[in-house]
Amino acid sequence: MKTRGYFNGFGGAYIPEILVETFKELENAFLDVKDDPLFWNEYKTVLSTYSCRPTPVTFAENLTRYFNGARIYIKREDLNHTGAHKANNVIGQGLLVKRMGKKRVIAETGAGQHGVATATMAAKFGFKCTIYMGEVDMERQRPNVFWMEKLGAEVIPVTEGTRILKDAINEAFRDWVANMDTTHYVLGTACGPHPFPEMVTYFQSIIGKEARKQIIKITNKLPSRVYACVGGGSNAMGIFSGFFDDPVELIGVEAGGRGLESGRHAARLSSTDASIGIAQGYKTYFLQDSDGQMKKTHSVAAGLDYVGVSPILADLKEKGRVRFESATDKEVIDAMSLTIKKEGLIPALESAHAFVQAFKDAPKLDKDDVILINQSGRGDKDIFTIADAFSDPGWKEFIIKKAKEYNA
Amino acid sequence: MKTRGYFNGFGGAYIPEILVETFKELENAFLDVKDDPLFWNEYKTVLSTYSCRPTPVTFAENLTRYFNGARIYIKREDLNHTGAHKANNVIGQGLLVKRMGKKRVIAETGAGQHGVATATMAAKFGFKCTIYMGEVDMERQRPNVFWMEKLGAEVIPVTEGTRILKDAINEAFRDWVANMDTTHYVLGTACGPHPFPEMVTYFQSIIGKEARKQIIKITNKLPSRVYACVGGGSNAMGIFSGFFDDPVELIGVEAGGRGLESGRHAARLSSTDASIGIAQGYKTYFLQDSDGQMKKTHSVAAGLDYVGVSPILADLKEKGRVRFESATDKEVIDAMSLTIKKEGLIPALESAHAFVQAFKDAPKLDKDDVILINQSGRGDKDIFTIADAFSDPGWKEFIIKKAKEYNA
Amino acid sequence: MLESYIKNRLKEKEILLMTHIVIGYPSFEDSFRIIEEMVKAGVDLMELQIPFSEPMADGPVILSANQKSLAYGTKVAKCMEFAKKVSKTFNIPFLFMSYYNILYKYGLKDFTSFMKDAGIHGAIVPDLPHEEACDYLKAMEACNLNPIMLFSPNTPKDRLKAIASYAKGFIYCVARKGVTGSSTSFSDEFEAYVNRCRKETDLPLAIGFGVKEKRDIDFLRGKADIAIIGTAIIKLIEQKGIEHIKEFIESLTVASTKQNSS
Amino acid sequence: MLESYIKNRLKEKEILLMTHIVIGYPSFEDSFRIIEEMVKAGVDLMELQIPFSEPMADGPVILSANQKSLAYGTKVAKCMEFAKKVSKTFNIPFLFMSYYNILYKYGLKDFTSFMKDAGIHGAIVPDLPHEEACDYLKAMEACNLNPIMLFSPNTPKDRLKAIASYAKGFIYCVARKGVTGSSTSFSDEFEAYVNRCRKETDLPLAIGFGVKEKRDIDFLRGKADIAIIGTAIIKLIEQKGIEHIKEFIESLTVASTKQNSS
Ligand SMILES: Cc1ncc(COP(=O)(O)O)c(C=O)c1O
Ligand SMILES: Cc1ncc(COP(=O)(O)O)c(C=O)c1O
Repeated sequence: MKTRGYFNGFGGAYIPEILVETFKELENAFLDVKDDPLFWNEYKTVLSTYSCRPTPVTFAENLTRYFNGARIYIKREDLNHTGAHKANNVIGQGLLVKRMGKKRVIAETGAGQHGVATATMAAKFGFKCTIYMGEVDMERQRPNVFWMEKLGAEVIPVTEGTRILKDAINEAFRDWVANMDTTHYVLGTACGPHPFPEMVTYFQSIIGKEARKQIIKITNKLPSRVYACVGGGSNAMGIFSGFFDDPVELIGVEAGGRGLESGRHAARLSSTDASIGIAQGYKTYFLQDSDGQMKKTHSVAAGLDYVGVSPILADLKEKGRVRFESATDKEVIDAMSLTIKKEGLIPALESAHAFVQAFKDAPKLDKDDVILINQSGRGDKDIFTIADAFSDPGWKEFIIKKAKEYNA
Repeated sequence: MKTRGYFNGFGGAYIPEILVETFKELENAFLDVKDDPLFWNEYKTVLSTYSCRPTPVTFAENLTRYFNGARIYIKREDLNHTGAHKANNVIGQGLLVKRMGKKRVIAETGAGQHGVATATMAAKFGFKCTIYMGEVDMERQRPNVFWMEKLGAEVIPVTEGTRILKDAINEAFRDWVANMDTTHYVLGTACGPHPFPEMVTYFQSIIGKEARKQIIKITNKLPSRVYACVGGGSNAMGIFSGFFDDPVELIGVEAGGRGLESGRHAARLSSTDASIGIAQGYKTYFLQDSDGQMKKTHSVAAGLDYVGVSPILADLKEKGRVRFESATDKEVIDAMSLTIKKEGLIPALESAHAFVQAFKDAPKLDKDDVILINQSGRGDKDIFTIADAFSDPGWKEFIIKKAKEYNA
Repeated sequence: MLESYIKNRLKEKEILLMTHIVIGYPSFEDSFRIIEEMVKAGVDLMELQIPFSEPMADGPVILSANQKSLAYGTKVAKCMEFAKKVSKTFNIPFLFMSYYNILYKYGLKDFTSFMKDAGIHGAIVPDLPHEEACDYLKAMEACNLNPIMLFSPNTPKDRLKAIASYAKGFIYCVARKGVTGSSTSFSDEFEAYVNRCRKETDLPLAIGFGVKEKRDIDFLRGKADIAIIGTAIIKLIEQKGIEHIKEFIESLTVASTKQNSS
Repeated sequence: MLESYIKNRLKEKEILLMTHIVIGYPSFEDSFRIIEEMVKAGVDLMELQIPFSEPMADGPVILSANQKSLAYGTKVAKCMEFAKKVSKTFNIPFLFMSYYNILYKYGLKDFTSFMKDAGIHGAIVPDLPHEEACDYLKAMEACNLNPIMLFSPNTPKDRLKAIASYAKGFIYCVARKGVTGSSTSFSDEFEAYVNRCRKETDLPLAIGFGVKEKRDIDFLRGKADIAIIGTAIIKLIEQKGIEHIKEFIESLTVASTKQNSS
């Protein structure tokens, strides 16, 4: 590889020897297109004809009034085809796969959004597709499993380890080391070995590029703050990257799960529970024990339920360029509920984390301040989780009835 | 009312006396904005900042290759906020409601899309909201019921009559005659008493306006044919209206259900089973018996499962301007499946009807021909129906397990 | 002539009573018995509703009666024959009530000829505003039948006048917003409404929607000419049985003859 | 020195045998017994895997052994003590095998000092390409330990040479694509791969991944210096028990001493 992809010591490519050539090829393909305006144009064209980029920025008038502070704007990645920002990354990698001449793609998925997006891209581009998904996540994101299968992808349940996102990543790597000649691993977030963090960020940077222009056009100024949830970090990197050179505070919100003190969370940069380590091919802050064994994480949002975090964000945290906060499961359900009722927007559980912190900050800000939240995805996929969170009796009754039909 | 809204004898406003004033007010509000470019601009702005208009036109490259005939393009109404073209109409009516100063909206819904769209609009605009939905439809579109409730709407199951769309319309009217001072009835399709057919068409015409420009820009010519499914007729009127003055064949596809010969369908203009009548406030072709009693209809797609049809379409049918076809439930599932696998697009069951006919015609057309299909909505909402159609074992197992949790 | 029948009758009674049934509910036999009881109890006129699958203006009780009658197999032709029979049997005026599609599908001319032949005096069609009623009005006119037109509390003055110009027999004043069935609070506001109606027509005024007990009729006495009871009687039949009709109706009309009022 | 130990041993045996265990699986006691059996059976060297929660390069059998060992409570410190004990007890060279995070978190210098002290000869770290290995190589060097580097079938010539320049003791040639466990079809192509490796290094070549039976070892004899058996033995223990190890290993190495081969 031409570079090792380090960001002040975070990152790198800790990969088995068998994959070294594959990564070299991938890095080359990426470097080829990275500064090629023609490629970027092709990328934008696909996203604007197949998905609906540019996605709008919506003024949340009712929430603004409700919190009576900063003016709240929302970048609408939920309007992407397949319902999340994940579409950007997969279309980008899909175009690279075509260039590399490979015929099969694999991916891990947590929330299922990246899996659905990859399966969709594979259908469109004519690739074979295998998706690895932790058993726990398959349970909580079942509708997405169904759609991946209907899209022609093989969904392989991962029954090892904690049976969530990180384990799915391991399994995808295990597939890749056997099949790298025909197969590209479409990693879904700004993590993993170089060049993934940089490459995924590059594709997701379209969010920030658009958002910066849009918010200035609408409000005539830069936002005071930009909020994004942080799982692996791709949507956050995507929107933040539009504002790195601006005097804009950037806030990444991690999964606080049952609360930081409970230990049942996935807060890597906003808690003191994580430490620097090397796993899944890269160096970053991990939630690990003193032996270096990865800990169990927890979040109501499958897509944030991850032990590691983008090495670029780890660097930005240490530099103080991005502030990191966490939101608990309960806060998330409340923020989601409020957003649905007040604005008619249904953020994904992942995205709702960003809303939590924005809602905490908004009342303390000036009415002149503009804040921007990245709504990374839509919450349709979360219906089972949300119905459970609300313990919705109508829903339960419906499911019980449906089950009876199936049992009959 | 200034006009009676007749289209060569179809249409009219057969309304109880108590509603006459309300319709006058509504017609006036509509006439006020109809030719006002400022209003249209406001309308477009809301749709482009809250939803993502213009929605793209996507080239279906794989389907084109597969059918080896006309080039197939798809207008992507599925990318609208809330997942269907219904968003256009509700936002338009919502703006009118604001002008009229009313504080509550009611709506009927079949597929649930119009209900979700209305509940969403109500949340955004701060209206109270009640949605009427047939019990049968509540079963088959349960996720949408859940979201309507979370959006703050009251969803009232309609247990009368055939317990589907038409019965929900009756109930909405029953609510309206009691509450018209405070309440606007957001009718969801281009049916019902004047000015609804014209007004809903007006709002949906944004689809055709955009689509005409886009397809000419992309292909340098007009399409040979434009396909849309027909429930009440709003998405069809929306896209067709862009091409009325062009030499373009327009094809509306109705629900063939279990087949026209079975009698279990909702084909009003493409079968000989319907006759002219007056119900639900307007005159059109209805599926009725010789006494004038409305018949039971059937479709796998709740949104097409309706006895009446837009009076404007009835007129266009008689004039021969629009060709009407039907697609059976089975054909619909197959076309949907194929579209998912080939293009990574998930049309709603309703929309998939249009695909069926396009797929029948495409191979017979020239490679030079361009055809355009309106994908009126996305199929996420149909997961329970589709899983059942495929008798998906993984899904069943999941539901049974979920039910056990709830029972415990 | 219906109007003169009513006006004559009003010389004897302060307020007349019009009742309503859904034909074929609970059965044709019962429909006949119900009418018989009503006539015995002194009802002055009756509307016979031909059931329709989409009775948009009706509330849950009448809606359900429509649906059940249809579910038992009621056909329009049979309803017509039934109406003919009762109008020949009982010596009060009968009116049809139905939604426009029933008449439209039957054929307006055939429908009105039949009515004439059967001795049915007029029809109430709640989903047919006069602007859509041209053919209907012509056909009714041709057979010398009474098109009963409707007023509603929010109908403006000019429109009341226009409606009245098409009406014959009497005017059906819808007492309030809403559908049939729920109760109406008869108030000063309501009185003002009736007065507005009076100004625009010389036809007798019938009040329907929510009239359900003696108190309501006492209120209407002196203000309106006819009280219309629909839902209340269907409920009575469903809850207590046909044999209670007479007693109920007599209890309503106690003190309604001129000589008894003082 | 490991390299000379191997080269000396190769004077007596055509091919050496390196076996593998996951420390603490099925238990520490069993781990000890397994080693004992292996040594008795004539195994030439052994890798002791310190279990890691994310063993990315391992297939289902070793993966599960890692996870179970951890689930039983295995800690790194205990693994180190265990390694020290066996290296003091048994007279063959032992190597650590683990993923880089284990060494990194322990502290590279502490880790290598301990190894030296414990008499562990070297380490295999499958997720540490030499470009990321600077600190590790320095620490190993400082303690005079053998960093076992890996070749893979798709490693190009230049890179083989580069890797070899960092390697000591021997080279671990990954036999094929994929993770540990699934079987490898040893073929002409494979032979060409080994020949490519030979050209770039004088170090002994060990072949791992998918070596599982006598046939495989017979194929490797004369081509490679060391055959590595991992998964096959874990399976054997799981299916038949520790008491079958000796018999199995002896069956593999039959005819592997120089004098017996003809
Ligand atoms: C909607 C949504 N938002 C956010 C995330 C978290 O990923 P990332 O941090 O890479 O944006 C996911 C992951 O699945 C997601 O589906
Ligand atoms: C996605 C979708 N398409 C089409 C329809 C049919 O309605 P219309 O014919 O008014 O477009 C519906 C109705 O619910 C719908 O949800």
